[in-house]
Amino acid sequence: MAAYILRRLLLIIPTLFGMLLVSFVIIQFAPGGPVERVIAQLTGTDVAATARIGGSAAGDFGGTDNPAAQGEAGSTSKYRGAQGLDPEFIRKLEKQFGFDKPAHERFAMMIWNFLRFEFGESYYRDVSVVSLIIEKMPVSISLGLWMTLLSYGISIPLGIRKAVRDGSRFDVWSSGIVVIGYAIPGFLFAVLLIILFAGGSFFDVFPLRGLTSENFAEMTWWQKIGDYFWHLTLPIISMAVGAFATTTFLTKNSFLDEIRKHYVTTARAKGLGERDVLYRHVFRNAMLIIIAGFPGAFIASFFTGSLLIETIFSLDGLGLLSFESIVNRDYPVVFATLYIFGLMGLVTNLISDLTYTWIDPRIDFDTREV
Amino acid sequence: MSKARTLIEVRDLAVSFRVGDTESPAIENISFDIRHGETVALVGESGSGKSVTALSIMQLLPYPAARHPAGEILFDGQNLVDAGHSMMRAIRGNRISMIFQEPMTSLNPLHVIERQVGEVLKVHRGMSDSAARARVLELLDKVGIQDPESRLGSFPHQLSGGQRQRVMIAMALANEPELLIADEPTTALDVTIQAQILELLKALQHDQNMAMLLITHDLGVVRKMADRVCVMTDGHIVEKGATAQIFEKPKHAYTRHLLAAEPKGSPPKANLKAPVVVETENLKVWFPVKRGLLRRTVDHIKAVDGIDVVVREGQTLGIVGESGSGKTTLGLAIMRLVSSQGAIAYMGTRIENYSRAEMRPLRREMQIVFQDPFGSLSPRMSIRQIVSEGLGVQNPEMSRAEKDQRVVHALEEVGLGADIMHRYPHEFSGGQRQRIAIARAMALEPKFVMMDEPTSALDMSVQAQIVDLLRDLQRRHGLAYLFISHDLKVVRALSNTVIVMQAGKVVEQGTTTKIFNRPETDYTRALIAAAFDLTTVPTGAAAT
Amino acid sequence: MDKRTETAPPTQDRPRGPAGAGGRARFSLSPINRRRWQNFKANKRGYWSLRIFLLLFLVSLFSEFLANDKPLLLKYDGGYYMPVFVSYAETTFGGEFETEADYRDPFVADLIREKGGWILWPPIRYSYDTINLNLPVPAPAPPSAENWLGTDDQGRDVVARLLYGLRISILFGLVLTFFSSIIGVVAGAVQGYFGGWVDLTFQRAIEIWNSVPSLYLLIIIASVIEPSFWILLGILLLFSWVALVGVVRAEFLRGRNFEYVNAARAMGISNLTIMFRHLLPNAMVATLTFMPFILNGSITTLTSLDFLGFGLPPGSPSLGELLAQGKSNLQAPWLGISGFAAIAIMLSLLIFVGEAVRDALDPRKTFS
Amino acid sequence: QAQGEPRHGLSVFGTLKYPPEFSRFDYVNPDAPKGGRLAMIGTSGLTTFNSFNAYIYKGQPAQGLSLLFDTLMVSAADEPSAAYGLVAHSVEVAEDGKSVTFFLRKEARFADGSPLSAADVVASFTLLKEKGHPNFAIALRDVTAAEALDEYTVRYTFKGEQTRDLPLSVAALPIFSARYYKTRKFDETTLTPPLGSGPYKIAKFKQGSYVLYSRRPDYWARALPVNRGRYNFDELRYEYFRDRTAEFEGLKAGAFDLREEFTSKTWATEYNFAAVKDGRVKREILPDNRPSGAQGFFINMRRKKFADIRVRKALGLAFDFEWTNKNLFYGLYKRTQSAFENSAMKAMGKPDAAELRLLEPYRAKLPREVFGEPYTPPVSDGSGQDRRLLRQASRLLSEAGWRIKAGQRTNAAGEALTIEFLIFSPSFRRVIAPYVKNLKLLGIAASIRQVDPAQYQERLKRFDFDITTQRNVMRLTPGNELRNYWGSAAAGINGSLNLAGIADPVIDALIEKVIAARSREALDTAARALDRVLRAKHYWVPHWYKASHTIAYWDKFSRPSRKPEFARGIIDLWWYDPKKAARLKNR
Ligand SMILES: Nc1ncnc2c1ncn2[C@@H]1O[C@H](COP(=O)(O)OP(=O)(O)OP(=O)(O)O)[C@@H](O)[C@H]1O
Ligand SMILES: Nc1ncnc2c1ncn2[C@@H]1O[C@H](COP(=O)(O)OP(=O)(O)OP(=O)(O)O)[C@@H](O)[C@H]1O
Ligand SMILES: [Mg+2]
Ligand SMILES: [Mg+2]
Repeated sequence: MAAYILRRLLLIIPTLFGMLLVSFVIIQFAPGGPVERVIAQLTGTDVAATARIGGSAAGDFGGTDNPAAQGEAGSTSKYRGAQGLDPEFIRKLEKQFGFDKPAHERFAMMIWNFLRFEFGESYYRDVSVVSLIIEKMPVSISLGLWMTLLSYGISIPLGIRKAVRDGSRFDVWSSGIVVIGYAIPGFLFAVLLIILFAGGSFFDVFPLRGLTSENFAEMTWWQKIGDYFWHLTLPIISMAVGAFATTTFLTKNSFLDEIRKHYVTTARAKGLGERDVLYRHVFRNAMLIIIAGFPGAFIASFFTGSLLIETIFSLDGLGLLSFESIVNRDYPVVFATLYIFGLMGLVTNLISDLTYTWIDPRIDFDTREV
Repeated sequence: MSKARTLIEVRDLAVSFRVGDTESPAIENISFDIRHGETVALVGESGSGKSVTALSIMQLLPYPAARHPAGEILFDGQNLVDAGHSMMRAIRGNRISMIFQEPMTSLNPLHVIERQVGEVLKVHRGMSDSAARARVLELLDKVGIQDPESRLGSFPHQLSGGQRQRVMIAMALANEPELLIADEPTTALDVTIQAQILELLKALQHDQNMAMLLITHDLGVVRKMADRVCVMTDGHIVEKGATAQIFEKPKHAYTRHLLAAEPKGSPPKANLKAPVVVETENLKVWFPVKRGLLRRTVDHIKAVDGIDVVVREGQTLGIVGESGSGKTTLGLAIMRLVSSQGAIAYMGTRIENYSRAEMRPLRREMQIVFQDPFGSLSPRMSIRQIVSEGLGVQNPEMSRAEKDQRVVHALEEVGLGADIMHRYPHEFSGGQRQRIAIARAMALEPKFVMMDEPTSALDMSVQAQIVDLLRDLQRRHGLAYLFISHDLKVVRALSNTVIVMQAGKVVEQGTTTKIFNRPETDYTRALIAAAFDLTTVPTGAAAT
Repeated sequence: MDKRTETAPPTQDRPRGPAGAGGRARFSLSPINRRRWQNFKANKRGYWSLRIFLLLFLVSLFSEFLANDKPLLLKYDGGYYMPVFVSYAETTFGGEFETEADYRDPFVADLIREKGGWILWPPIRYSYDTINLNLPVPAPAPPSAENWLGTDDQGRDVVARLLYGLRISILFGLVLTFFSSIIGVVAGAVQGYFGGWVDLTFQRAIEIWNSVPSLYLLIIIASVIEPSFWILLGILLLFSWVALVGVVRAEFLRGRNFEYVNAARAMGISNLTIMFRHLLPNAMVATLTFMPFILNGSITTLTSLDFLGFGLPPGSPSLGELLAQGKSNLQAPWLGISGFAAIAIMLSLLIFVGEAVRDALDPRKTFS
Repeated sequence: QAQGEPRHGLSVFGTLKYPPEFSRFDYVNPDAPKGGRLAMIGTSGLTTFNSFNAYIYKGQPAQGLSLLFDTLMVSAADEPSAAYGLVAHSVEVAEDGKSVTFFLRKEARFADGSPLSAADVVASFTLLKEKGHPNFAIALRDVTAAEALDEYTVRYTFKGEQTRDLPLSVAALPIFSARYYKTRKFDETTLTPPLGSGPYKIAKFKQGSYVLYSRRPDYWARALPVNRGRYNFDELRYEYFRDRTAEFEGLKAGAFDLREEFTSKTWATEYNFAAVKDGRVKREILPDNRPSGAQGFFINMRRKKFADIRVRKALGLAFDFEWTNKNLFYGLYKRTQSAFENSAMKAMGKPDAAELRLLEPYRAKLPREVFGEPYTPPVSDGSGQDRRLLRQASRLLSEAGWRIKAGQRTNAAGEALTIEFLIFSPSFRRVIAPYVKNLKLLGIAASIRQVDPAQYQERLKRFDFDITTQRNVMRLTPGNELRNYWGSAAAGINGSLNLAGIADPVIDALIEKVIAARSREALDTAARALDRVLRAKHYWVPHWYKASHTIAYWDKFSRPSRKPEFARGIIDLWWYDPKKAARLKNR
C-alpha cells in the first residue's frame, strides 16, 4: 500500500505536467488572445464576459458606448479610442504579455515558475493569481460547502428511505419532487426567487446580492452569522433544488441492491433496529461510491463555482473567475487555476482511492496475476 | 422433558413465494411445537422447506416476495407471524437466535469479527466495548477458534468456511437465547470440531434450558441431539415423533427412504500407475497479515505450507482435515486462483507461472465446485445462463437449443428439474444451490474437478445420488477429482487416496483403506473416531 | 455428460417454485427476459413513462409534418405539389421570385387560390425558424389561437420550436448518452478489472484529459467550422464519457474480488465476458442511475452552451435558447415555463423509465 | 477668432456663449439645496469594479472616478465643444495654434490640502501619455510637451497640422498630484482611493456591490462660476449588479433610486410595477441632442462580392426597419439615415451652395445622387417582406450579375452569393433573423455566425467577415476619428474601425475638410457633404437611434427646468428634494 501511495504521489508530477502541456497547446490555437481583448476594450467593442448571462447595459445598441453614456463622467475615453490604434502599442502589449517569445520558451518559463509555486499576476489586474483566488474563496466556500453538506445531508437519508419504501406513495412523490427540482434550470429558479422574495413586486425579505451586508463589520458575531445565512439563503436554495437528484437516486438504487442480501438478514436476526441495519450494515456496503466520493466532494466544495448563480446574485466567486478568465483570455489565471485545481483534483482522487480500500478492505489496485 | 412448558408452537404455517408473476407455495400445513429445553430436529430432503420454516419464525423471509397465506407461530403466547417491528427486534438475537445455513454469505463482508459478534451483545445487553470484547473472546474460544485474539480483527473473507460458521454460532449463542434455531450448524466443520460444538450446544441446553430447532441432514447428529424429529418433504411435514421412534419405526415411505440412504459403494481401486493429472510440489500459500495505516505486512498466515499432491486420471484424492487447515486454499492454489509458491503441474506441464490468458484454455478441463455455492453463482444470471455459460466457452458453435438440452440434462442429473432454469440463484435452498454448482462444473465434461465440500448441504438421499453420479462419471470418462470434505463417509465412498491436513501441512497420506483402517497419527485417529461416533476425543488433537 | 443409466431416482426434487418455463413465448423472449419485461411492466410509472416518451419522441421525429411553414400538399392549376418534400420556386405558382415560395405570404396564397387551388397545411403553420410576421403585439407575443404557446422574442412559434427542440435534444441526449456510457463503462471496467499499471496509467491519462479546457476546444473548433449538431456531439462526447469512469472503476475494483467472478474465471471464461456478464451488472446500478442524468446532463450542457453562445448555430431550435430567452424576458413567462416544462417532463419520463429498467434487471425485485 | 490673448474659456472655433464675468451656467439651479443621496445604476453597473484607476488599460475601474479629479477647464453642456476655466482661470491659444498656455488659480488644492500647481499638471500629462491608457497616447499623439512656465502657468505644445481640437483635449485631462505618485506606481490597478482635488471623494465601497462618493464640503472650487448649482448631492452611489433582473428588482424594491433604460422591450413592458403606477417611481423621457452615432450593418467591401454598389444597395433594401421597429422595438426607435444623425451635420434636401462648392471638384467621380436629395433608407410597408422593395433589390442583384440558379444567386463564375453576419452578442440575433429570411427570398444564402468576443475581435482585426454590426460614436465636433472610420489609410490597417473598407480619395478629401474646418458652419457644411457621399455609396445598412434618455427614478429629486442639450446632467445638476422624499416615505 505504501508503495502504491508513493507511486501515486510521484505520478502527480508528470500528470500535472501533462495537464499543463495539453492545455497550453490547446490554448495556443485558440483564436483571439489577451491582445485582442485589450484592443476590444480600447475600441469600445468589448463586452463583459457575463453579459450573455446577466444581460448587458447596451440594450438594443452595439458596443458598450451607449449614446447615453456619452458625456457622462469617465466615458470620454471611448472617443479617444475611436482615433485608431498605434501598431507600436500592440507590439508593446504583446511583449508585455510575453507573446514576443516562442511558445516553447513561454511554456518552459511557466513550468519553472509553477514549480516554485509562483503563479504570476492576472493580465488585467495587478494582483497575484493566488490572492485573486483567495479573494474569490469566501463565496465559493460558502456556496460549495453548504451545498455539499445540504445535498448529502438530505439526499442520503432520503435515498435510503426511498429504498426501504420502494414503490410506496412516498417513494413516488418524493421522486417526483426530486426530479422536478432537478429539471428546474437553476438560473430561472434563482430569478424567480429574486422576484418573489427579494424584489419590489412581492416580498422583499431577502437581499439581492452579495455575501454580507454593508454594515457587516459593525455587527455582533451572531448578527454576523444571521446576516451571512440571510444572504446565502436564496443562492443556496436555487443551487440546491437540482442537487439532490443524482445522490438520492444513487443511494436508493445502491441500497435496493444490497438490502436483500444475506448479511442484512443476519443483521436483522441479531435484533438490530431498522436504522442500525441500514446505517451500520448496509450503508458501508452499498455506498462505496458515495462515501469514497465524499472526501473529494468535500474538498472540491471549497473550489466549486457556479457561474450562473454567482452572476445572478452578484457573488464574486471562482465560477465567475474561471469563466471570465477563459473568455477574457487571462492566461495566467487560466493556467494557475488549472494547476492549483489540478493538483487538488489529483490529491482528492488519491484520497478517494484510499477511501475505497478503507471502506472495503478487499479492494486493492494491483494487477491480478492469478 | 415432556412436562416442560411449550415455548413455541407453529400451527398450520404456510409460505408462498412469488417468482416473476406466479406465486406458488413453498411450505404448507406446517405444525410443530418445541418445549423449553427440548431439541426438535427438522430433517428432510433438500428444498423441502426447512430453512423457510425456520426463517418464518424469525420473520426473516424476503417479504414481500414471500407471503404467509396461513398459519401462526406462537412464541410464548405471542403470534410472531404478524408481530410488529419493535417486538421482533426485542426477540431476535436475544430470545430467539439463529445460525444460518450459509455462513459464507451471512456475515457482513465489511465488518470485522469482533464487531459482528459484539454487536448482539451491545444491542441487547448494552455491554461496554471492553465487556463485549471479553465476551466475544470467550465465545470464540468456546466454538473452537484458535487464537481468538488474533481473529478479532479479521474480515469474513479472511476466514475459512468452518471458521465463518463458528463465528455465526458464536453470534447466535452470545445472548444465551431461549430458542436457538440452528440451520445446518455444522456443515462446514470437521468432525472433531463438530463434536465439540454439539457438546457445547448440549451443555448450554442443559444449563439454560435452551430450546433448539435443529435443521440438519446428518442423521447421526439428529440421533445424538434431538428429542423429537419432524420429517419434511415437498413442503409438508410427513412424519413426526420421538427420535428413537422415528429411527426405529419409520412410518412414512419417505422417512424410510431417507434412513436407508447413505453414500454407499467404494471407489475404483487405487491405481498408482494411472497417468498423473495434477501434481504439486512444495506448494505454499502464505497470506500476509497487514497492520497500521499504511497496511504493512507484519506477519503471514501459512495457510498452505509446503504440500505435495498427486491426482491421477480416474482417481480421487480426498482431502480431510480440521477446519481452517488450508484445504480450500490448497484447492484454490492448484486451480491457480490464489497466488502460491511451488510447482504445479497439469498433465505434466508446469502451470504455476502461467498468466491468466495462458490458463484460460486449461480451465475448461479443470473445474471447481466452490465451498460457498451461493457466492459462486452470479446473482443476476439465471440458472440457465449460469450453467450454460461454460458450455458456450467450450463449444462456441453449439446452438442455443443444444445448450439448453445439456443444461437440462446436467440439472436433472443432480436431481433438479428443468423448470428451475429460469430462476435466479437466490430463489433456491442451500442444497439446491450446491447442486447447481455441481451441475455447472460437470456440464463441461472436465478432466479434473476440484470439489470443495460439494455435499455439505445435501440430505442423505441426494448425497447418495450425487456420489453415484460422480463415481459413474469418473468411471466412464476417467475423471480425476480432488475431493475436499468433512464428511468422512463420503470421502470413503469416493476417494482412492486421502491426505490429512493440519495447519497447512500434511500429517498423513495414503490410500483410503489405509487411512481409515490403520490411521497412523493421533490426529487422524481422533478424526475418524469423531466421525463415526460423534464424541469429542480428549486427545487434544482438535485443539492443536 | 451423456445419459446415465440409473435406478429410479429416489427423489426427483422439484423445487416448489413456480414453473418458470411455462407459458407461451411472447416476442420470443427468453423466459428470463420475459420475467424482466414483466418486472418492467409491473413498474406502472416506468412503463407509462416509456410509452409517453416514445410517443413524444416519435411525434417529434415527424415534426416536419406537424409544424412547418411549408404545406403538406397543395393543388395549383390542376397539379398537385408537395412542398414538404420538394422546393418549388415562387414562379411555379406565377409569382415573381425564382427562389422557393413563401407559402405563408398572402401574396403566394392568393396566387394559388386564383387558380382554383387549395393548400393543406400541417396543424402548426410554423417551422422552428419561421417568423410570424403578423404579430398582434411586439415579440415575444403571448399565447393565442395562432401561436398556442406564444412566440419567442424573435417572433417564432414556441410550440414549433419546442417540437423541433425536443427532437434535437432527445437525439443529442440519446446518442451522447449511448456512446459516452459505452466508452465510460469500458474504460472504467478495464481500469477496475485489470488494476495495476493499466489502472495507474489510464487514470492519469483521464486526469490529464479531464483537465483539457473544453471551452477553448469549442472556441478553436468554432473558429474553423461552424459548430453543428454533430460537431458539438463529438466534442461533448470527448469529455462526457469521463463521468462514468470513476464509478464503474470502483465497482469493478470491488466486484473483481467476488467469489462468483473467481468462479467464472475458474470456468475459463474470458476476461471480456467476465467483465460484461458478471461484473457489469453489478456496476449497472450506478450506470443505470446515472444514465438518465447523463442524458439530461447532455441536454443541459447543450442548453448552457447555447446560453453562453457556444452552442448550436443561431436559429437552431434549442431548448437552451428558449430558457435563456425566458430569463431575459420575464415579462413573457410563457417562454420560461414552456422550456422548463419540456425539460421537466422529458427528464421525469426518463428517470421513471430508468427506475423501471433497474427494477427489471434486479433479480430480487418483486412487486407486491 | 480671438487667439493670442488669455481668455476665460476655450472652444474649438473660438466662439464662447458665456461672457468672462458669467456667474453660472444657464442650465443650473443656483439655489439648488445641497444634501441627500442619489443611488443609481451606471452604464457599467452590470459588471463589477476592481480598480480605482480609470486611466490605465488594466482593471475594471469603478464608475464616477472622474469626480475625484479636477480638470483645467470644464465643458459647458449647452454649447458644443466649449470649456470654461476651473483649475485654470484663463487660457491662451497661440496664434499659430501650435501651443496653448493655461494660467492656474493659486487657490487650487488637493483633498489633503496640498496646493495644486503647474508641476502637477505637467506630471499628470506625462503620466497619462507615457503610462496611461493607450487611448491617451493616441489622443495626445500630437501634443509634444507640457512645461511649467512658472508655478501657475502651464504650456502645451503641439505638432502637426491638425491642432484644432488639442487645446480642448488637454484642458479636459484629469490632474493628479505629482507628490502622491512619487511614492506610488501610476500604472497599477489599486483599490486605494487616489488623491484628487475634485468635488467628491470615495467614502465607502464594496466590490461587486457599490461605490459611494461623498461630497467634499471643503472643495476648493465649490464657489466658482463653473460649479455654481452643480454637485448638489451629498452622496452619490453607483450600484453594481451582475444580473439585469436582480438589478431591475433592485429598482423596484427601492434599493437604489435611478436607472436609465436602454432596451426598448423593457421600457415598453416592464415599467408597469406598482410604484410606477402610483407615481412613486417616475418615468421620464429626456431629449438627447447629441449626434446619435453611426450604428448599422457594415458591409465588408474587401470581399469582392460587395464591391458592386448595386449589391450593397440591394442589401439595404432587404432590411425591413419598419417591421423590426414595430415588432421588436415597440416602435420606440427612429431610423438612422445619416452618419451624423441627430445633428446639424446631417445632410438634408438638395446640397446647398457651400456643399456644392466642396463636392463639385469630384463630380466625375461621384454618383449622380450625391447632387440630389441625399439617399435615405427605404420605408417599407411594415409587413416584414415588402415585395416592392424586394423586387427592386432583386432587380439590382440581377443587374449586378447575380442571377438565380436553382434558387441561389450565382454569378457568371458560378459562385453563390453567401452572406455571413458575424456577431458576438445574442441580442442582435432577433434583428438579423428576419433580415436573413428576406435575403433568402432574394436567393442569397445568408446566415448568422456567433462567436465569442475575443474571437470576434480577432476576426474584426483581420477584417474577416461579410457583415457585422458596429457603432461608430460621433462627437459634437468630429475630428481625427473620422479618418479611422472612413479613411482609406485606416482601410489597410488591421484593427481599424473602417470596417467597410472604404478607400475613396473623395471621402478622404472631405474628411480632411471636416477636420480642418475653422468654424462651425464650415464644419457642418463639410460634414454634410461627406454625409451625402457616404450615403450614396451604401457602405452600410444603417440601424436606428433614440435621441432621448429613458429614465425611471424614485420621485425624490428635482431638476432644473431646462435640461442642457448635450448632457444628461443628472449627477451634477439634479438635487435631492426633501419634500418629495418625505411624501414618498409617507405613502
Ligand atoms: N426467495 C425464494 N424465492 C422463491 N423460492 C424460494 C425462495 N427461497 C426458497 N425457495 C424455495 O422454497 C423451497 C424451500 O426452500 P428451503 O430453503 O426451505 O429448503 P431447505 O429445506 O432448507 O433445503 P436445503 O436442505 O437444501 O437447505 C425450495 O424449493 C426453494 O426453491
Ligand atoms: N484471504 C485470506 N487472508 C488471510 N487469511 C486467510 C485468507 N483466506 C484464508 N485464510 C486463512 O487461511 C487458513 C486456511 O483457510 P482455508 O479456507 O484454506 O481452510 P479450510 O481448510 O478450507 O477450512 P474449512 O474446512 O473451515 O473450510 C485459515 O486460517 C484462514 O483464516
Ligand atoms: Mg436450507
Ligand atoms: Mg474450506
